[in-house]
Amino acid sequence: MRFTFEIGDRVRVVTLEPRGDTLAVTLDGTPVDIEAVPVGPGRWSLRLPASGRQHEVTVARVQDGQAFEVTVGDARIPVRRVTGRPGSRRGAAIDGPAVVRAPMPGKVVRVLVTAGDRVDAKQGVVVVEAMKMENELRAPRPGVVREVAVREGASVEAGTTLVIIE
Amino acid sequence: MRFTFEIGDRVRVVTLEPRGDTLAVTLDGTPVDIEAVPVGPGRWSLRLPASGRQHEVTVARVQDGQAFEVTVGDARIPVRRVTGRPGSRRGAAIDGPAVVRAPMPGKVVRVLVTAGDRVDAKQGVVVVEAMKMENELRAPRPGVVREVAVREGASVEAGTTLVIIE
Amino acid sequence: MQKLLIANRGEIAVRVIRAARDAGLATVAVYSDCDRPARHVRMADEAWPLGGNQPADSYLRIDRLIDIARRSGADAVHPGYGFLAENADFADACARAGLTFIGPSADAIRLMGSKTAARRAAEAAGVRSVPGTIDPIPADAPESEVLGVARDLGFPVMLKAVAGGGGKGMRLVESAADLPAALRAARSEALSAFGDAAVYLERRLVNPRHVEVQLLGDTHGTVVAFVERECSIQRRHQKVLEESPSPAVDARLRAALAEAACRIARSVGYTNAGTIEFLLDADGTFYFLEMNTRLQVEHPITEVVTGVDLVEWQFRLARGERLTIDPQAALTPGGHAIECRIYAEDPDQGFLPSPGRIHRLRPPCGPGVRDDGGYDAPGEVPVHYDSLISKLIAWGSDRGAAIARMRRALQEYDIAGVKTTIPFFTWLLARPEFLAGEVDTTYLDRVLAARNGEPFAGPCDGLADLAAIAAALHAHTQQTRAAAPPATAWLRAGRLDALR
Amino acid sequence: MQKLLIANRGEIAVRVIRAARDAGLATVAVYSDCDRPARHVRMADEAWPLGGNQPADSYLRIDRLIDIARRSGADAVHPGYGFLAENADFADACARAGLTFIGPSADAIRLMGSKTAARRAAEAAGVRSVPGTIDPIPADAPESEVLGVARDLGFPVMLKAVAGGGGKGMRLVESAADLPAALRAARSEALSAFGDAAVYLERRLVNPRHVEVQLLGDTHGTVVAFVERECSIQRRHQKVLEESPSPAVDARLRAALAEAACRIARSVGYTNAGTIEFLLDADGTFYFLEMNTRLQVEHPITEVVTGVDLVEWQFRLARGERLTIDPQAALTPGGHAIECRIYAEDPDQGFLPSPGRIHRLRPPCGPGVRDDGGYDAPGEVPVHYDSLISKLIAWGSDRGAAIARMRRALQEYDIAGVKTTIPFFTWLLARPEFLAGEVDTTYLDRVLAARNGEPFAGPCDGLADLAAIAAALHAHTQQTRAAAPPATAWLRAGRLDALR
Repeated sequence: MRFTFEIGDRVRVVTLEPRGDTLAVTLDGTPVDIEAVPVGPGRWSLRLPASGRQHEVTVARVQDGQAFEVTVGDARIPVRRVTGRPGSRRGAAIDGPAVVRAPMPGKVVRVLVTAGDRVDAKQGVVVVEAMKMENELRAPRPGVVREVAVREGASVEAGTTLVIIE
Repeated sequence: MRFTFEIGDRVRVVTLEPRGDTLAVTLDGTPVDIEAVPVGPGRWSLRLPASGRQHEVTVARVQDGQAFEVTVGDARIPVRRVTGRPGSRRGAAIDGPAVVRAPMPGKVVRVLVTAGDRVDAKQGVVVVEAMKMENELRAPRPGVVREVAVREGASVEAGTTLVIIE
Repeated sequence: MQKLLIANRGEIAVRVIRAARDAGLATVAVYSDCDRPARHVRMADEAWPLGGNQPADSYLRIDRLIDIARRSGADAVHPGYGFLAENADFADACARAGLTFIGPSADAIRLMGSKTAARRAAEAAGVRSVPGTIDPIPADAPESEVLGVARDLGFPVMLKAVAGGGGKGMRLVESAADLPAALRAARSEALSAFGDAAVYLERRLVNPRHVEVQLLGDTHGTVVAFVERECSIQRRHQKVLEESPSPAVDARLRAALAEAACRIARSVGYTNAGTIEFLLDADGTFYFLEMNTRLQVEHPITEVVTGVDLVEWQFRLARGERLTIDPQAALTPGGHAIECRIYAEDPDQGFLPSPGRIHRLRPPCGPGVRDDGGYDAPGEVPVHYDSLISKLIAWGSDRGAAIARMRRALQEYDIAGVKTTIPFFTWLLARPEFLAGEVDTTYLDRVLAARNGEPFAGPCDGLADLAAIAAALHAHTQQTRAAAPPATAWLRAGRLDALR
Repeated sequence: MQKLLIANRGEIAVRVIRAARDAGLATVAVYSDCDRPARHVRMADEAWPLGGNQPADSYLRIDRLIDIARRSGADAVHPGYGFLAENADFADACARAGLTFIGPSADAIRLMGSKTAARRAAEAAGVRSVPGTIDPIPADAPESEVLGVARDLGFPVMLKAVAGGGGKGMRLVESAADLPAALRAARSEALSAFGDAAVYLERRLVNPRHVEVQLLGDTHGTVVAFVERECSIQRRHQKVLEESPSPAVDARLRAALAEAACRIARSVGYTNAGTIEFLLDADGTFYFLEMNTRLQVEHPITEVVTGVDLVEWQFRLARGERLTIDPQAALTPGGHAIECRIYAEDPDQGFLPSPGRIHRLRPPCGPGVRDDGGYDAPGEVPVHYDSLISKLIAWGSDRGAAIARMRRALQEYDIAGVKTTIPFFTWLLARPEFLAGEVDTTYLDRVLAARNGEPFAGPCDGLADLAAIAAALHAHTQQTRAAAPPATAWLRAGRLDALR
């Protein structure tokens, strides 16, 4: 089985193939000597037999489908699964539109962009007041604002689409 | 739905009947005003609205089928489900043979009973050495020893039948 | 005192229930609708519904709390912190209902609750306040008048709510041009938060530290002060990490702070637990800032360095017992303690609250570590309240040992389902300025601004390789499971066995 | 010292890994086959397989441990307790391999490991031993000779293994008639446990207490003794609950015990951590019993009442640092501490070991509570080793406060999947003799015998009603779920909603 992931700005390809009672692992085409022991739901103890290095890792799906948060020791690593047709753009991420959603019920205090604006990753796009605090929501990646779906003053529910970036 | 349980030496009958979004509960025929909120797998917060009393309870099945261990606060309460045909011996426990099994791998050091012996509840029947200690296994209830299934000196696996009491 | 109603939720309710149990008191929890399955409810002997979810509909409902106390037969009430803890009307209502209010008198709450009255009380007791306005500036005072006062003090000035607390209605005003907008904002915030738009002005000290003194007072006139707490690590005027003792305070200054704090408390006949907050200038001059007439969030670090259980003493003092704590021992730090406030917030999204379901929670344990938490797993951090999950306290024989322990404990902390401030603390505890103890109340906002949103715990390259493999294993397990419903994730994963 | 190999498993491996992390040392765990997913393995920076499961095939394999140390680049080894902790050959092997052994010298282990040699050393240092044989009784000494020695001492006598420890090869002999059988049993047990059938005899004191003194010694000749630990609560010669200080020891006796312990340790040039065990007679006379040349299970109670991290000091002393602990402070108890050993055992089945899968584990937290555990959930208590899950330590300003905290902590402890000794401790902590501190080493066996298997936490009638309802809800949820596979128990239960 073949898995392609985007981590930071790099793409990594992992294959897992059953071999007897175990799985053969490759990373970017190179066989990896690694021991993975499941120790709970979404939790593994990974060990590199050559060095003895041991890492407890947890994997949690953070959105429907393609995004995971992986913790390795105390590092948190966002991982995005890429499911492009093999052979088309091999290993490259398929960048669909990025949706900025309200993370909790609240009120839109300020909208900082308008449709057509070019935004950088981490640039603030909307300020929502919730839990008695103003929270600036940021663009998850660079792009162009396709749509601003709310007005200032609007009450929003958790999950409401605020801004769409392409 | 009707449930019959043996707790200590008493039998209790609980019924649960859907009524709108909630369940109507009776205990031994009397309606019970109780609020049960699930707070985890096998875990409930029970509250008696009349008195405000609150008890966190956990329920775990301890053997296949009919035995549960229920904790209420720090009390541990063994509960045995009775599944007799309704109408036959209403509310009474159906006492099948009781099997004393090896709780872990070990060696049978002494057999304290022979077939045909009458035993009391809690009477020692077999001593198994395991985890570097001698452990006396006791009869779960009074009865007559139908069969002693092991000899002294035998190595046993966890779950091996040692003695059957009728 | 036999049965205690805890008029609060979350970790402080859990903390007070533990203390009540240690003291042999029966416990009555109260809860809003969404808190029915909450940890504090499940720990208590009794639990009674307040209804509602918003604080105003639930934990702030004095009428319902008094009614529940009556129905449950409770004879004492602990308010925790926040909610009604500094509400004199609640203390009065308890007294009228014959309930022992675990805290100071309603009069003391009322007096010190007015920040300007408190400043006058401090001055009267011979303790410097931060230079500023003596009287409240009423809601209808014209801007020009306020501007004149600010000019007299000298810019920059701090604009604060008279009825304030917790950074609400507070504004830093750099220059005269900024004053009108800041005044409007502060008045409006103060009005909505406290029902009182009156404000006052203080001179802005240059990079002061926040140092505070915990007090206990009995009803026989004795007041004891404890080793100071350093709370300069603040984000937008909110404390996020506290430690005791302060790296900036020596035994002489400690004695002077304690003496000043006791003088103020005695002058107003203060009883039970309270805290006097000071600003400490770079030259060692300290100024009275305000008094908190309740248990503070950060009280455990004082407990850990002095061995005194402050909540137990709150019970005893409320019963009229005499303070028997040796004042010299209370001022002698036994080692060093640090507290990190573990919030359900995403530090990589500007500390955006991250309420929701906690799937997994394993607090750190072992030597020198204390976790005062309000949740277990599965559990739900509601959107309606402060998102504090737990306070993690580390103790060591000295500051370095306490920091090392805290790093170890943070590494051990396992929370899944919500984002937390743990990665932020891991970063902070490695900052050279923090390690040197050279911080002030502006430090954190400055360094956070300079980081400009850079993630706190991003991928190192080697770890990213492992993350990719782990994600693949997870996806593989999930996909395989999909074809065979009855197996749980765990069993299925167990069958996958070791890879080599 | 940069990288530490921990030659142990379970809670003590976790404890040492925490201390190593606090001290900035890299950690190397080792594991038997069944321990691959164990907590100590997952906490360490590196993990290396020993193979096997039985101790003799795994944690007792000196050759493999030394090989792993070499391959991993570890430069120090901590043996924990049990396994190889008191094995002089292991200490020698570490030294030969250039590894720092965190413990006393191999010579000290060897000397004090012979119980008769240790008794001679104590006598030479001017400390009374329990009256008994000076020299070992060889394996081939005829019964008649042993009987003569026993008659000279006076029955009842204790028969013990010279190479012994932990109650193995130990027999109480009430009369001459019982001696032959007891001698055969003790010799055979001693031979199989220690490879040495030599035994010795001690007079049986009348209901003595077990009191012990923790020591630290540096390589510069300084030895410091700590506040004593009371360990009289024993089941079949195994400690199950310890406390510090002892309710039977005053400051004068404390000083005398410390002085005696230090004298013995100095006379044999003892270094690093060790413990001298005494029996304390009803009249206040104390007798040297034996020395444990390692960290003890119950070391945390000493840490909690003195603020000294014993494992950290083990590292420092092994590095050759000088002891800088104030001897007077070490002998001054700061409050009171109790430890309960939480075993996977079923107290209602004669403390039958209850290994297996831990489904749920939430240790207690909050003020005055420390949990030193070796497991998390899901986790597996293997059949091959001691079944200690965790050590729960409660601290209070006095003994009553510590007991109250311990009861609260036991109530909060949530372990599902295996039976534990928690219900037993809840019972014990309410016994009037325990509350009065009036116990001796025979106390627990006597009261357990008198109970005759009565369950420790049985149903009260009101709770049984609740249990029946809860069991019905559970069965209902399970049955409903069976018809709808994809829902988890939790979600399904959530849909059941509140009952009224």
